Amino acid sequence: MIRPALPYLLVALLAGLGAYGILARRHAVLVLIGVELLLGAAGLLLVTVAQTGAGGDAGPAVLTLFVITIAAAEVVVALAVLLALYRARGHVDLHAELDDRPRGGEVGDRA
Amino acid sequence: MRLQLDLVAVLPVLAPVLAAVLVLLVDVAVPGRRSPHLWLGAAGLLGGAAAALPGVWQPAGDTRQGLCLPDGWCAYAADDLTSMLQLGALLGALVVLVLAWPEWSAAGSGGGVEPTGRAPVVTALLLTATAGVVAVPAAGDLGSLLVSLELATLPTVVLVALVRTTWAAPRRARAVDGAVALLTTSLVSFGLLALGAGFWAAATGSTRFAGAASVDHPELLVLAAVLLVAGLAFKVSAVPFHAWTPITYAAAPLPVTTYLATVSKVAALGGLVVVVRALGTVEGTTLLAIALLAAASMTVGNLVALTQQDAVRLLAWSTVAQAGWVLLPLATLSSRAASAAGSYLVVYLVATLLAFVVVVAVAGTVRHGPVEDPAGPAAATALAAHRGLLRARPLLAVPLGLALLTLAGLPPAVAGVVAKVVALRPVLGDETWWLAVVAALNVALGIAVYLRWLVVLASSEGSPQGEGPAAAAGAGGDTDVRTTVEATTGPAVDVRLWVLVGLLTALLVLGSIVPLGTI
Amino acid sequence: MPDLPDLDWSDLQLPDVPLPDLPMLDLWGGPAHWAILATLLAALAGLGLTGRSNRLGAWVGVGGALTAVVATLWQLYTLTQIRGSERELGTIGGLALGELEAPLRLLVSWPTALVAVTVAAVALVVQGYARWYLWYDPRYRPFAATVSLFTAAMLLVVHSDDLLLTLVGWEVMGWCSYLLIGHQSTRSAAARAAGKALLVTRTADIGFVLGIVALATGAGTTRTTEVVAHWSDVGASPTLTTALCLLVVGVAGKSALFPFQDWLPDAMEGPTPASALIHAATMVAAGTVVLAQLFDLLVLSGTARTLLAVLACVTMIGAAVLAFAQADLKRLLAWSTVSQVALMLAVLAAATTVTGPDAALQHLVAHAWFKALLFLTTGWLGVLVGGTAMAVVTSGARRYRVLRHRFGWGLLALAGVPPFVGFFSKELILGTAEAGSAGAGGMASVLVLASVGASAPLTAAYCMRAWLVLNRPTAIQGHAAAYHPGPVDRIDDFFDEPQIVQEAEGVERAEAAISSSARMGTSFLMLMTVLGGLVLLLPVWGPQVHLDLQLTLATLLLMAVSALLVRLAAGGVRTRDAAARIPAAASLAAERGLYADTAYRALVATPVLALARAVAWFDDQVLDAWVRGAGVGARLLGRVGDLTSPRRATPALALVLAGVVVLAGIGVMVP
Amino acid sequence: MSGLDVLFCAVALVTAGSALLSVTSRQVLHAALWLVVTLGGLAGCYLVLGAELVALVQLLVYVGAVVVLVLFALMLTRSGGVPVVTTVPQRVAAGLVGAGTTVVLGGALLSAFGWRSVPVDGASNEQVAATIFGTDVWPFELLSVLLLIALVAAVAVARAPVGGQDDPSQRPDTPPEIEAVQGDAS
Amino acid sequence: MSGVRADLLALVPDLGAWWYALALAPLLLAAAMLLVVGQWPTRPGHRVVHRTSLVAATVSAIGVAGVAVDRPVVEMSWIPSLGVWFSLRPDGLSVPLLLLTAVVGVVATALHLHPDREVRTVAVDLEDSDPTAPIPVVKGIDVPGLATYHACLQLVLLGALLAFLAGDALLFFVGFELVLVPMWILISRYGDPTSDRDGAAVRFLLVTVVGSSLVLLGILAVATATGSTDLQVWAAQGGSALGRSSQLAVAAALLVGFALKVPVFPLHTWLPWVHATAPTAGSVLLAAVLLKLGTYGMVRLVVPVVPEGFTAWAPLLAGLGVTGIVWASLVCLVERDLKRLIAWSSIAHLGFVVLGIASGTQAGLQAALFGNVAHGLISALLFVVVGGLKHRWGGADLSHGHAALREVTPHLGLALVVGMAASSGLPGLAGFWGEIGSVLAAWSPSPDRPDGWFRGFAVVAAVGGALAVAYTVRVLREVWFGERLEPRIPDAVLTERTALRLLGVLVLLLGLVPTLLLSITAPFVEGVLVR
Repeated sequence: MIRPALPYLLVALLAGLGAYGILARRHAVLVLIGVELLLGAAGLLLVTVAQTGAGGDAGPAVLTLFVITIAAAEVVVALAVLLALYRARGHVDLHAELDDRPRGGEVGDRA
Repeated sequence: MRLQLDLVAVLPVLAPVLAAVLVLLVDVAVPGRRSPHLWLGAAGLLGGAAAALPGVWQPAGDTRQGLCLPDGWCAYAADDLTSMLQLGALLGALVVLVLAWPEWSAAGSGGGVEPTGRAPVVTALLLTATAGVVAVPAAGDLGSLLVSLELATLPTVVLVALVRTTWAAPRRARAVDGAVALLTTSLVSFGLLALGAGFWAAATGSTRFAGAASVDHPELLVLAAVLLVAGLAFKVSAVPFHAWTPITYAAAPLPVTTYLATVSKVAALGGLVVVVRALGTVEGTTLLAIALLAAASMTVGNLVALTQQDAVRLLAWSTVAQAGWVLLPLATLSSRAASAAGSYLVVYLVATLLAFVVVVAVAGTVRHGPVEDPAGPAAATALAAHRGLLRARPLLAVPLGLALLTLAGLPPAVAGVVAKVVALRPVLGDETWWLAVVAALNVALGIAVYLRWLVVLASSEGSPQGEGPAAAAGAGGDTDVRTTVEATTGPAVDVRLWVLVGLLTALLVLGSIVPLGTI
Repeated sequence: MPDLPDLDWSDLQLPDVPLPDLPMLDLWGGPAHWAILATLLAALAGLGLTGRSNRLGAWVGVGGALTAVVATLWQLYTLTQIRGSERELGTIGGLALGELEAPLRLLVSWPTALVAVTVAAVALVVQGYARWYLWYDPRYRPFAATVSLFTAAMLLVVHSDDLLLTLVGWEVMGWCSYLLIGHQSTRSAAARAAGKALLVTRTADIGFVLGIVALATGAGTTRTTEVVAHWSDVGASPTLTTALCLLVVGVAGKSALFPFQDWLPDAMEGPTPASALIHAATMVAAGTVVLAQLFDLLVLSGTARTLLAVLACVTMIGAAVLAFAQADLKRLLAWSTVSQVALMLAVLAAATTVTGPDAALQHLVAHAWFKALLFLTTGWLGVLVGGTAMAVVTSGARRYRVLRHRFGWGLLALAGVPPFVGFFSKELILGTAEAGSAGAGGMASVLVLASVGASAPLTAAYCMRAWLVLNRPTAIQGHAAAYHPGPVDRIDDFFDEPQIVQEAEGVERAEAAISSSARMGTSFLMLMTVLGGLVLLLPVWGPQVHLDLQLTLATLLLMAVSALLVRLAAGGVRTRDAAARIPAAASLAAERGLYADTAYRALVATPVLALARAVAWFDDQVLDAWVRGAGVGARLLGRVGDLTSPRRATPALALVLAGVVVLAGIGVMVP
Repeated sequence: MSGLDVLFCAVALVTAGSALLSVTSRQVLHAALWLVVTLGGLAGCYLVLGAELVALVQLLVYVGAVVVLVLFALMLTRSGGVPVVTTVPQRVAAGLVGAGTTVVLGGALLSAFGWRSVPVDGASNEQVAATIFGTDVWPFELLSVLLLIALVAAVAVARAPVGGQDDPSQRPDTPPEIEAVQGDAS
Repeated sequence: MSGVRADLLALVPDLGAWWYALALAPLLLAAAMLLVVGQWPTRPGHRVVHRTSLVAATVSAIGVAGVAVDRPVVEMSWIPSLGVWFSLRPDGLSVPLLLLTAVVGVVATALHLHPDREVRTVAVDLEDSDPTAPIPVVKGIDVPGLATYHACLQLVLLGALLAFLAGDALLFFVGFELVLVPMWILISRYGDPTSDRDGAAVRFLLVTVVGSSLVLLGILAVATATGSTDLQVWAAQGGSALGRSSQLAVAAALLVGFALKVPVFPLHTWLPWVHATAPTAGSVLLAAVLLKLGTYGMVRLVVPVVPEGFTAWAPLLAGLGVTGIVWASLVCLVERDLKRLIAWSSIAHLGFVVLGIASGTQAGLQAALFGNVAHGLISALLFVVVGGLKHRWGGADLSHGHAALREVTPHLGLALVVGMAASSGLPGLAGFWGEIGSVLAAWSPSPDRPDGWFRGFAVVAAVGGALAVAYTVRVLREVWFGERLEPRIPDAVLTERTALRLLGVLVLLLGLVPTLLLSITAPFVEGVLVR
């Protein structure tokens, strides 16, 4: 017997921390860590459901595995892109401007 | 439990995947070639399209199923709407491939092979992404949905970053920036999607979409739906998940932008349709979230598009606005709404493809001018580059005008009008008046957006409208005129582009004379 | 006072004359159709078909009027053959207006038929006269066409048995008067007078329109007889009173009653034939016709009657006084018209169901003859002496003998001297008013009686004054050179184009310069000022009026006294103009219509224009500003959106996450 | 509270604490290491919940592969050339969003499931295996494609000349690009 | 009479649905041809273009006449998935408007397009003007883009005909919107360059589109409730498929949408500017045809379809209508630009139409429909005159010195007088019956309307009628009267004269024999309001 409320609380907490991590960090890899926390929360949620509420259906558990694997694939591509970013810009700062559109300028013609 | 494989049904997905694998294998076997990969890719996409085609005409309610369990559930099920979306995605991808053909088959700097062996990689990426897109709307469970969605997203990130080595270095660096913008958003969105999947499972106890007729925790289901929608909405560029759109669109190579603006949306909408259909079977749930997203998207998208001075950015924001229209019918969570959204998306797809093809063609003519453009890369796609296009190249301007009118929903582009009708109908059936009024006002706002472009197209050259879009390119005011003048005598547009323009225009004209309505 | 025998009007009436049995022609439509259509088609043809030929235009115009005269005369005859002496006719068929019946029918009865004859005859005379008067006018053809249209409109009003048709004729007359008064459009005074006439009458017509609307909708039909029947059944009601008061206001506008009186003297800017037409038989008298048609309702509403009586009496007296002080013969006649028309309307207010409204129509007919005569003669004189100012026309009747009788008879008729036609009609009016005040007429009748009594000597006074001036012996003309008649163009043939110009030398030649048809027309009118009395005595009129001979004598006495006083006052004035005794300031004020024009400007025109400016400003600066603001605002918002849309990854992610939290929150909170 | 509850609380505390540290640590490397602890803790949670297979995969894939990758990336990017700490307002905002997430998700979950105890009755490993390779073979195969293409893509991007500071043309010794215009169809 | 009429009608060949081909195909073909021709390297001369266009419009007008007589019905499934039919079903409501469109179409295509002229910025100085100076040319000449211009005219006509013919709500909507783009081109490319034509064109398009999208909302709401887009079905159901609140909402959306198009106060501010800017033919079409789409829509899509909702809004609508009458008439008293002034007067007249519709009685509806057509003819006439004057004067500003029209251009002058007289409701001309009918109807509205309010409206409308005379007097005094003969301007050329005669005769005919029109619309009105 277990109280599912506990893992659910942890899910909420991890998700919140993940969100905080994503928003509070400048370093791209650290933002990635936030995302991992978010995914961890999702995994925990799925596992909890699989173990306490799915009535023996293996679906949620398998979904956890899929999420973990997808996350791995994502991380691979993400890190490759971040490396490229680092090579291109010399930093992995997510506070750097990504867009080069002009600021201000002409307002379009009348509406 | 025995799984009933039915590979013919799954062929629309398998064909591009197989082509992708073949491309990689051919690259291993015969390195250094460029064109064969593209031909293979085209074949794979065509094969997929051919496989999806029969599904379009199946009677309503029937599905082409694959990978079914004895209890009737299928991991892959494509009804007519799904097939239509798949067909659209595959053909759209084909258009993108043709659009990218010269670039992807071109030699690298110094005339040799691109150091990355770019042609096979980008082709494979395009094919797998398309396979993912095609798989999404047919997904029968959360797992398939998540995986195929990621399959549709990850390669596009890389496609944005993988640009030609002959490009100027700053421009290539910008492409990486664009990729980062897309990447971060997609990562976070996937996190949300995963959370949503978890909530879905928590609410229904199952990871399958079918059979959720009764739920123990409807509020969890709503939460799950919100999270799933949020995770999907970034792909369709709905506000507030849209921020990557203008950045990435402007940074990516034009064909990739085209892909993101068209084919990618099919995945997003496919996912939404799957979710909405699953929700629709549950009694008494409404999804205010989608309504809010739709309203915000079209309003913000149109307002901001109103001030853009660059064709690609304008199209980016118009994509945002159109995302609102795609989402609009889904707010009612009915299966009719799903087909309405699908139908709208198909029209949007054709019109946007056509617009991008013309933008590419115009940019090509500007690019070949002998003047090196100090105004930067924006000049080729600036609205100012389209000044006087109606006189200079009516055969490009008229299709573009038709595409824009379709997006705006104004006759003579009846296809666009009917699409708007289709999108609005469910909302009014539901009597969600506030949403309907917002949508109605956005019709006007949208027309204002596309009208700006049309005005530029129709304006006579050298007309004294100095304060208009002519100043778009900032410092390059003089250059604009020069490049535009070049355009009139500039190089001929590639035959492939003409074919694309012709075909897409024919589609729109046909759709205007005999509108499809809902699928 | 000696005891005089009691006399009823019916005692005076002519005996029934057996008429020969003429064959009834089976023509398409009725004579009323022919009269109206002929003039209408003459108007359209005159505008559209005559090309550049004045002669053709004249043919068309005169032909139309002639047809109308013949048709109306024929109509008189047919009426004798019809039992009940009424004839109904359809027109273009009923209007399909759903709940509201609008049969658009015509109705002819004896009084209206007689009025119609008068109208048509005056119109014919005016057409003939205008051909001469506007011989050299490049715009003779439009003028003739307009006169035709005017006639058609008046005939329509006279014959109308439908409030809508009445309104049609009513409004068309207003417009025609605009065109006629503004005929000499290069003169700004004419343009102004034309506009003023149209505006003042049309403003009053708001009341007319609303009155008609109220009556028609209440009855569910626009057919006048049915409207009358319906409201008579209903009896006096606030709606009826309102409607009638509104109608009275409208009539007051067209008939130049106070406070709308000022447009009419200004209308003298029009050519004299136009003045004759407007003043004699048509527009200003139309109100009389309409109110006579609705008389059965008018008697039901004391308020409306009182209103009409007050307006008419004020106008009657005031206009007569003003007429006396005018320094221009035409304006004198104009004011006299105002006064006389008020007289017609006053009798309508004074009449009761016993007496009926016929006295008003009889005076209308009488007035038509002598006023047309006076105007046309004045115009003739004006041509001869080069103006109609009192100072210019002095001795006119002496110098041009041919005019002497015309003026004399006309003025006598106007003053109401027996045996001229004016005498009969005035007596009828007095009788009606007296019957009213003695009977069920109430206050209105008393008021009218008093006013009519007062106006009679006033009328006599200005007639005397005019006559004295016109008839001043040439011997005492101090400086004849000033009045020496200029060269007068001579017209030989009515059927000629204006090409022969011969200078007339001497008075006789000058007199001969008038065309024979114009001269014949005025002669005919002159004749009618006498014979018209016989028309009034026809047995077809229905007033049951008791004639008070004492009153008649008293009135005549008063008139004589006032004429004598005028003669005395004129003595010693070089021009024999009694009005010269009036203080200059008062005289000036009278000439300017007691500054009514200034009052119109200050009270109506200026505020309306100010309001218009305010509205235009508001429209541009407030209403349109919202629309403009929407455009600017959208672009501004877009600009803001563009500037605030994230350029960096973190804000983009923040949007995503915050968006999800908000959406999820909404999703959880709102079921 | 049952024993499992207590055990879970303990593991959960470790997980939550390390997660907190991994998002607040000022040292990039420390943060990565705290992530290892968090992910390990999660694996512990899975174990407590009775999902051994998932726990193992978590350990293998995450702690084994992902974190190593992350560490490599950190080393390659040398602390990233950026300050770790963001401005206070941003952190406050981030905290608000995080707290909001926690409240919304936690509130929804708790209100739905309450505080009651339920038996742990997860699927057996055989069932999971059967599902992966039987029922869910479709997503599984798609996943394989995803992994394949992710690898190819990662290699391609990692090797691509991305321009910017990395570009040889930016160095002074190489001639500038001739065809310096933006890319699209030619 | 009726026998003659029957004999005449028997002469009309029974072409059935082919009448539609005759009515619509020439426009489509001509438009396509002219659009293509405009791009050829060797363009045909302006005469060819002009005559092609005129012939197409004339043939189409004949076709429309045939449609009006035969009234064939065409029904083809168009968008099966939405249940939309391509159904053309003329009835008593649409036939007059179809004929109006055909006539105005011929007039509009007949008029010459003139190139942009130099702006006469300063008032003409009499001292300098030379009486022997050459009179500016007003004959047709080759203007760049003439083919496109005529193509746009054809498309506008096509869209309007389609909208009036449509028996299906969505088809109506498509026709309703089809006119926008060509009209936009007409204004922005061929409009008055001194008046910010791009801005005016955009304003026109956007305002109309806001309106039409609201209309679309209403259409779709009704369509989903009734499950059909067939207008006959809608009218037959009479709103029974919608609840009261839905009816209110639908009626509001539709009414606001159409009110923007009509336009009804206070949504009218776009009209004067657009009219002042549009080329003459554009103004003619705009006033005579496009604005009619708004009133037609009200009668077709609101009155019978959501009667309850319409009843609820009717007092407000009527109030706005009469406010518009007085408002616009007041502005006309001080407006300096003649073309704008005519545009303002349009607003006033359409106020009467709206009042008639809102009264909810047969009389009101009949009057409104009559006023609608009458205004079409009158405004077309006036815009032909004023457009010609604007071209001749080099601007339509009243405060500049102009030669008195009565002296120098009698034809134009007469047309102006007739037009202004008709516009101010002179009986015998077309404008009268609609206005008086509206006032009559407003005085005794249908029993479910607050009759106190409506009586007030009737009074205001009557005052507005008097104001109309006031501004008419003002215009005629400033333009028609007077003694100035300089600067000389040429009188109407043949095309203008023909157009003016045609319109003038029709105005007169309708004024003299209103039953011609009323008898056509009566069956429809009875069908709508007697239930």
